[in-house]
Amino acid sequence: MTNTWQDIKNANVVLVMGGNAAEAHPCGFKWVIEAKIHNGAKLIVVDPRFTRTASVADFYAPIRPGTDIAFLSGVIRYLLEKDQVQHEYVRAYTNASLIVKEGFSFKDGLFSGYNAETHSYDKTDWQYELDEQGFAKIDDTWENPRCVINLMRQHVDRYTPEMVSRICGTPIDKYLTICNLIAGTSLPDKAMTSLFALGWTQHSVGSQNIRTMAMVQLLLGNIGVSGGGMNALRGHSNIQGLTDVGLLSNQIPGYLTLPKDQEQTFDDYMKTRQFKPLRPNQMSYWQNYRKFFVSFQKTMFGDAATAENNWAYDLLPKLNVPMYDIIKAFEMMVHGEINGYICQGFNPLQAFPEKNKIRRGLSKLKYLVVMDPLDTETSRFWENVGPLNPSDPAKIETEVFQLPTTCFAEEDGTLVNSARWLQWHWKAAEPPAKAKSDIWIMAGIFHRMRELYRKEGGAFPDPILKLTWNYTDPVEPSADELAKEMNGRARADLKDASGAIAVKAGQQLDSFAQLRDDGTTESGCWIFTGSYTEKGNMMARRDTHDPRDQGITPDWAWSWPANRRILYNRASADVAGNPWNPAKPIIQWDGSRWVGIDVPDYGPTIKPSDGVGPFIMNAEGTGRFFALDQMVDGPFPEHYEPMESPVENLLHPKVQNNPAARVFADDRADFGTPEQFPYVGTTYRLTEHFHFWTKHALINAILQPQEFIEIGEVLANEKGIANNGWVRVSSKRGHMICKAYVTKRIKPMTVAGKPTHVIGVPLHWGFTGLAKKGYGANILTPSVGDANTQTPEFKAFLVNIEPSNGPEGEV
Amino acid sequence: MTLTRRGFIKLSGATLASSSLSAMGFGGCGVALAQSVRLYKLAAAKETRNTCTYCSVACGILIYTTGDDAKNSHGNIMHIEGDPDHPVNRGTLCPKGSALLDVVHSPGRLQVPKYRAPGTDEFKEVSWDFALDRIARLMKDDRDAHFIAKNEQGGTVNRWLTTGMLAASASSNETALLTWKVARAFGMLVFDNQARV
Amino acid sequence: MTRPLGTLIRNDTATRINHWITALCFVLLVISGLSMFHPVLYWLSAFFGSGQWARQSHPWIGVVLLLSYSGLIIQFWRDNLWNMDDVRWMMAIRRVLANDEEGVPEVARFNAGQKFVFWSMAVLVPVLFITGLIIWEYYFGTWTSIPTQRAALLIHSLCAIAAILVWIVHVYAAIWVRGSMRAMTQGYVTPGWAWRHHRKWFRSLVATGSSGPRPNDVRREAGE
Amino acid sequence: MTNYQSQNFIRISATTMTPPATRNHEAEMAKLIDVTRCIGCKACQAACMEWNNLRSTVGTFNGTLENPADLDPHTWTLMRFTEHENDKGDLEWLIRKDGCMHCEDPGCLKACPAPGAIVQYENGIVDFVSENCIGCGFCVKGCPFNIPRISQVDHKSYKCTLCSDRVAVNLEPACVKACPTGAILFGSKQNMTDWAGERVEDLKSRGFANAGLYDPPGVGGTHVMYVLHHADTPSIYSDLPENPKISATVEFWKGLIKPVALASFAAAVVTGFMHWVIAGPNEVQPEDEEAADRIIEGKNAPKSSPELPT
Repeated sequence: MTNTWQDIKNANVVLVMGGNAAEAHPCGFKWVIEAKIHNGAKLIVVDPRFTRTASVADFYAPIRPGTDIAFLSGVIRYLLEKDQVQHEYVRAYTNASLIVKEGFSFKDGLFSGYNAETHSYDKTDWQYELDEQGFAKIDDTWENPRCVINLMRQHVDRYTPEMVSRICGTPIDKYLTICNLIAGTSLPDKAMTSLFALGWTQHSVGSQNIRTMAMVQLLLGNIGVSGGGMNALRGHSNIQGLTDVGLLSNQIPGYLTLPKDQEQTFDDYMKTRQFKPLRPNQMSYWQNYRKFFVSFQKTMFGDAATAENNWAYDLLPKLNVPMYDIIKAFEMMVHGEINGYICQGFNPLQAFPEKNKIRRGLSKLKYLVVMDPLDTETSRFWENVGPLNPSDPAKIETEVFQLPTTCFAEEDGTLVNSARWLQWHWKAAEPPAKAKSDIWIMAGIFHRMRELYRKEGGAFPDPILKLTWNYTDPVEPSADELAKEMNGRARADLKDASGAIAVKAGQQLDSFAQLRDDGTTESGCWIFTGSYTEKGNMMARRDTHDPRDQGITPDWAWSWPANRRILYNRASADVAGNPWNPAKPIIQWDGSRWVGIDVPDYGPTIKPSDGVGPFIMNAEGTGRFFALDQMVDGPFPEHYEPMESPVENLLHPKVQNNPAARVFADDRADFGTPEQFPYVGTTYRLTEHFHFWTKHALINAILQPQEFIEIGEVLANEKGIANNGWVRVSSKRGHMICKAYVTKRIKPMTVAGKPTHVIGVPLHWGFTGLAKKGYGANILTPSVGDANTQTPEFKAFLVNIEPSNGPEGEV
Repeated sequence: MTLTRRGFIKLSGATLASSSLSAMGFGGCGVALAQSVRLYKLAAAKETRNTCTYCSVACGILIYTTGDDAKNSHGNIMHIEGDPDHPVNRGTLCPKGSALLDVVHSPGRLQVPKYRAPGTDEFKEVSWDFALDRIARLMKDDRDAHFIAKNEQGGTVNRWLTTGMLAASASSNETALLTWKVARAFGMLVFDNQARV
Repeated sequence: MTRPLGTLIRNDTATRINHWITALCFVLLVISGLSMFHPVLYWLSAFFGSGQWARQSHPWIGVVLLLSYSGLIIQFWRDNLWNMDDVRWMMAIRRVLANDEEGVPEVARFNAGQKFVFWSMAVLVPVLFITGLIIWEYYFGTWTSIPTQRAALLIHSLCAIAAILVWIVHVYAAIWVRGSMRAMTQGYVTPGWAWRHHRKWFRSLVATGSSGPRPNDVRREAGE
Repeated sequence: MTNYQSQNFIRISATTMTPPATRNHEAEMAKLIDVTRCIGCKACQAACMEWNNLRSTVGTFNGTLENPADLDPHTWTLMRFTEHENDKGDLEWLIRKDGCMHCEDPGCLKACPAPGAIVQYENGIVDFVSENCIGCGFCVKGCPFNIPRISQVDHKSYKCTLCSDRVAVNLEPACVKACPTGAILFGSKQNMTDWAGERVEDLKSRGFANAGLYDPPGVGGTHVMYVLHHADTPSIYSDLPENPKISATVEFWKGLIKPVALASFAAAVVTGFMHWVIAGPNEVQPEDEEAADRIIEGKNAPKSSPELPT
């Protein structure tokens, strides 16, 4: 989220698309209701199903799963055509005026530089034209046809309302009503907020879905302002934190990245991470990358990281592929390339695509370690539970460890919420029986490994032996100590410009601005610097005051970065520093500095006349309509059909799917065709449950006891399926037998002239827990991910459905 | 009549109690009314501030535990409700959050370390030492056998691909940092979290 | 039971047991029923230990009553068949009430008043039983709609009131007509009692040489 | 600290007492359920179960999102869902939180035969006092909203208490606190009515011409009220009664019949007594015995006796 949960109340229009905020985030959704009641906001919901969010919407329109880019590109076209854009904002704060390199082009569904063999692009030409100093060329008059705005206009020109309606199945009148409501927020003092979640990410074009919306928001001047923003409603309590702390294949805490094979030296590594400004005077904050990296390495390896050994650069592993994500991991597993797997609070058998493949993969492991508070299906993947889990234990040679862990109520620590708040929580009771914290278990494994390497030697023991482990209690380091480690401290006296000592050696740092690249500072996660200072644990603060009552509580907990609550808040004021919306200012220029209710996302004393752009992390200082080479599948979003789709791509039949998506051969073989599987399946959560956890909670098991799918009345009649009757839903990859909920809330859509039916598959059931046993939705889903992030395409795939006699017929 | 014997005894007990109150006369009305409202159950419970474990709204919660933390009092979590001070949820909780008590005390909570040997069809309880020693042994053997120090071109890569890890989605940042340190010190790259699913 | 010589059997042992089971049930039902009917009578539930017990016992006693009264019906229905004498008897009710039964049509085993009690109960008991089932929450609470149950409750109450009134008449008649009580406790009446109150019955006994409660040769009687 | 004493009751079932004249100045409280901002998430259901330590059994999918399938002794509130297509052909998903309405004139209390089993506090809460409940189920018949449920285990009647324990210490009910979207509010009845008025205005401005407050006068108003988008047709919200009032059957049964019945019993007894006084017992006279003897003897005499029937 760029903004806070409460800030949603300042919106004039709330667009929920690519998510179902009311069901997945009910308590955050209250601020939508507040916006409606106290700010007269209109709530628009665009979703394949009439959801519980839609039940309180002012306007609802259906959309076929997987066509959001077409819908939103059409919105961009509408805004440009009607000239309902926030002109001043677009000119000053976006890259609309910058000129794109000659070689870049788009034709018949492909951008320039495509290599059909590797399914990837050579992105050299996805750049600006640069002048002699290396700055991007600019044409403020927008007359140059190579201006970003003109290329974008040309790119979206194909997305006429008729085309959008044919692709998305959204009736034209409904679509135009929504365009009109959205366009109303192009006024400087009006804002729209975009609330989305996995409804956008879980597609083979997931990242581009979000980019398209971000482009809409930039056109409307809705980024950085109160009541605006791009608000990704994250799913799990600390998935933001785990991402911030870099628990992803290619990440280092604080959005630094691990080296690749070709970056053999530290200098090679830094070359692509310097982020030299692309326009004069820009902050291009990633220029400080080296400081963050060196400070991180000092945290990891302490004295063993020196200037001489390039800050222990070689102690980090290097990547030979973009990342070893989950889809790749299980692809390796089924091919016998992985021997051991550790699941920490994670249930891949239920959560990952193509469940049968996951089971096959797990069955090939030598050992599986599951750390969890609950009895997960994954830890019992070897059990025979009939058709629900048809394993043969005798043939599975995997050693399985099921380790009981504490839960939230039994430990101290911080979680990062969707709005980037780090909130401290306190232990309320002891864990049951012999359950232990994840920290204790990870430390236990580490100590045993380190002992074995000390005693026996072995492959490259250096990083293990040199890892910093100077905790007061090495067996179970305290959360406080680890939090301080992430904040970082001075390793030597730090002097300011005048030569005075600003921070004494050993003291906690106040800000990442204090980090150095000479080894005198350390920080486990630079974006968290300031969270645990000499003043104490800032994340435990509980002051609820909210200046201006605008949904910013600066002294409640702590928000990264730098306790900033609204990202890009410089863009809430015009070029001269006056708020676009005087009724809801965030920061403004008072003649000598930036003042307001939030920490400026900007140099606090940079004058408006200096021409420094508000998007300080970007090298050109502006928001990007043209994404340069940052996306693997194109600098502009383009509509590609889901990997399994009932229709051909109306825009370019030859390029049906995302051409840059990575698809493994055996996964491709598991894609079904519309002839065999004519209906669109989409998976989702229900508000009564949280993934596969709450089926273990009695109340939730009572509130939603049994697996079912949702099907519209028209298709149900056609198929002879009765409400509450049994059905068999199948995809190329597997099938499930469950109850049918025949509903008016799913209606057939007309796509490319044909009726298209959607079947909704809630995902919460499995073979452990208190609820009735079920298959789990991922028995159906395809193993393919978004081209950029490899997020599985759970939201659009092909299925068939037939009436069934129930589970007895199956056994 | 489906009254079981046990039920009969219970009912008789209740009858005795109520009849002795009402003593043949004008019902038990006056006596019972004085106790008509259930006692407020949180009166002396210990209150701990925490954060809901489910979604990323991160609602503030108040966990109520029995006992006053005295040495001999083993606190039991008996109620969880929303923290009215929390700026986002302001005391509200969704159906998952309102039922947090049932996940804390779920019969599905794991109690002891268990181990399933190859080819068998059951979990057996084991000691922590057995589990962690065995895990370390398996991991070291695998790492030693499959660690890649140099790639085919002779470049230093120092990676271990044959053991992977999935990090949690509800564990704390502090757990996350420690996990990162351990996993990367081993050279692991098959490393992911729940951000995408 | 010993019976003084020369007396007549009014009710044999089985009948008397049957009657008193019915009577006991009825009284218990009245007590428990009234305790649930009007707050000022709630104290009656104390006879059952508590309101809960009174509520719980009431329907079961009702079941027993139904069975028991069915027994009475089987035994008495023929002697309670209505005829023109009963009409005439009713016309002469003032004389009956004045204890002057001379000139009133001779009465067979039962007079019209007794028949009225019998038939009232024969109607009320099954209606009470059926409506009782409908409102028997534990077993049948979900069998019928709530409006049906409300109607059943009302009918049950009205019938119960009627039954109680009939019962009061019955009890008073037993007290008023001396010798009647003994007829139902010890089972016999003197010939004079029979002559006074049930002359026709008396004559039929004498004629067939029966000592009661029914003439000896029923077929002949019926064949007349 | 949380006990209500007798002065706090304004109504007690099956009593003939006059409500206490003291403590007559406590504000009436009310819960306002704004159906138009309810998302049907069931947080209220979960919070109710958690606070009141109630757990029904894990049921099965039943063709709706309503779980459990109905109110039961462990389910004091239940979300009811209706997929309603309006005149324009647009779908409206009407979601209503069902549960005790805490009527000003409670039908359950009127029907209840057990003294003190159902009480109404001066703040308007209608509460069941289980200890006094006899399990007759009359409250079920008395209720115009079909709310109370009799336990198959202890044969007692259960329903929402409006968290009388929380309200007694000046907290809001558990469902109210939990509601994520503020669709359930709690305050004085006056305050809730005023706020409902504002909501209705907002809804009318959004095109719901028939928006309104559901506070049915037939039961004297309720202490649980609804804001409805279509207040003209409450029945589309999962059969919310159009004009609920205590059934005429119940009114008759618990009204006129009671005194009339007692009076008629008394009259019957008195009549009997008076008859006894006036006419006295009907005793067998010696003449009767003699007459009888004569007959018997006649019977035993030669068969020619003319008096005998043949």
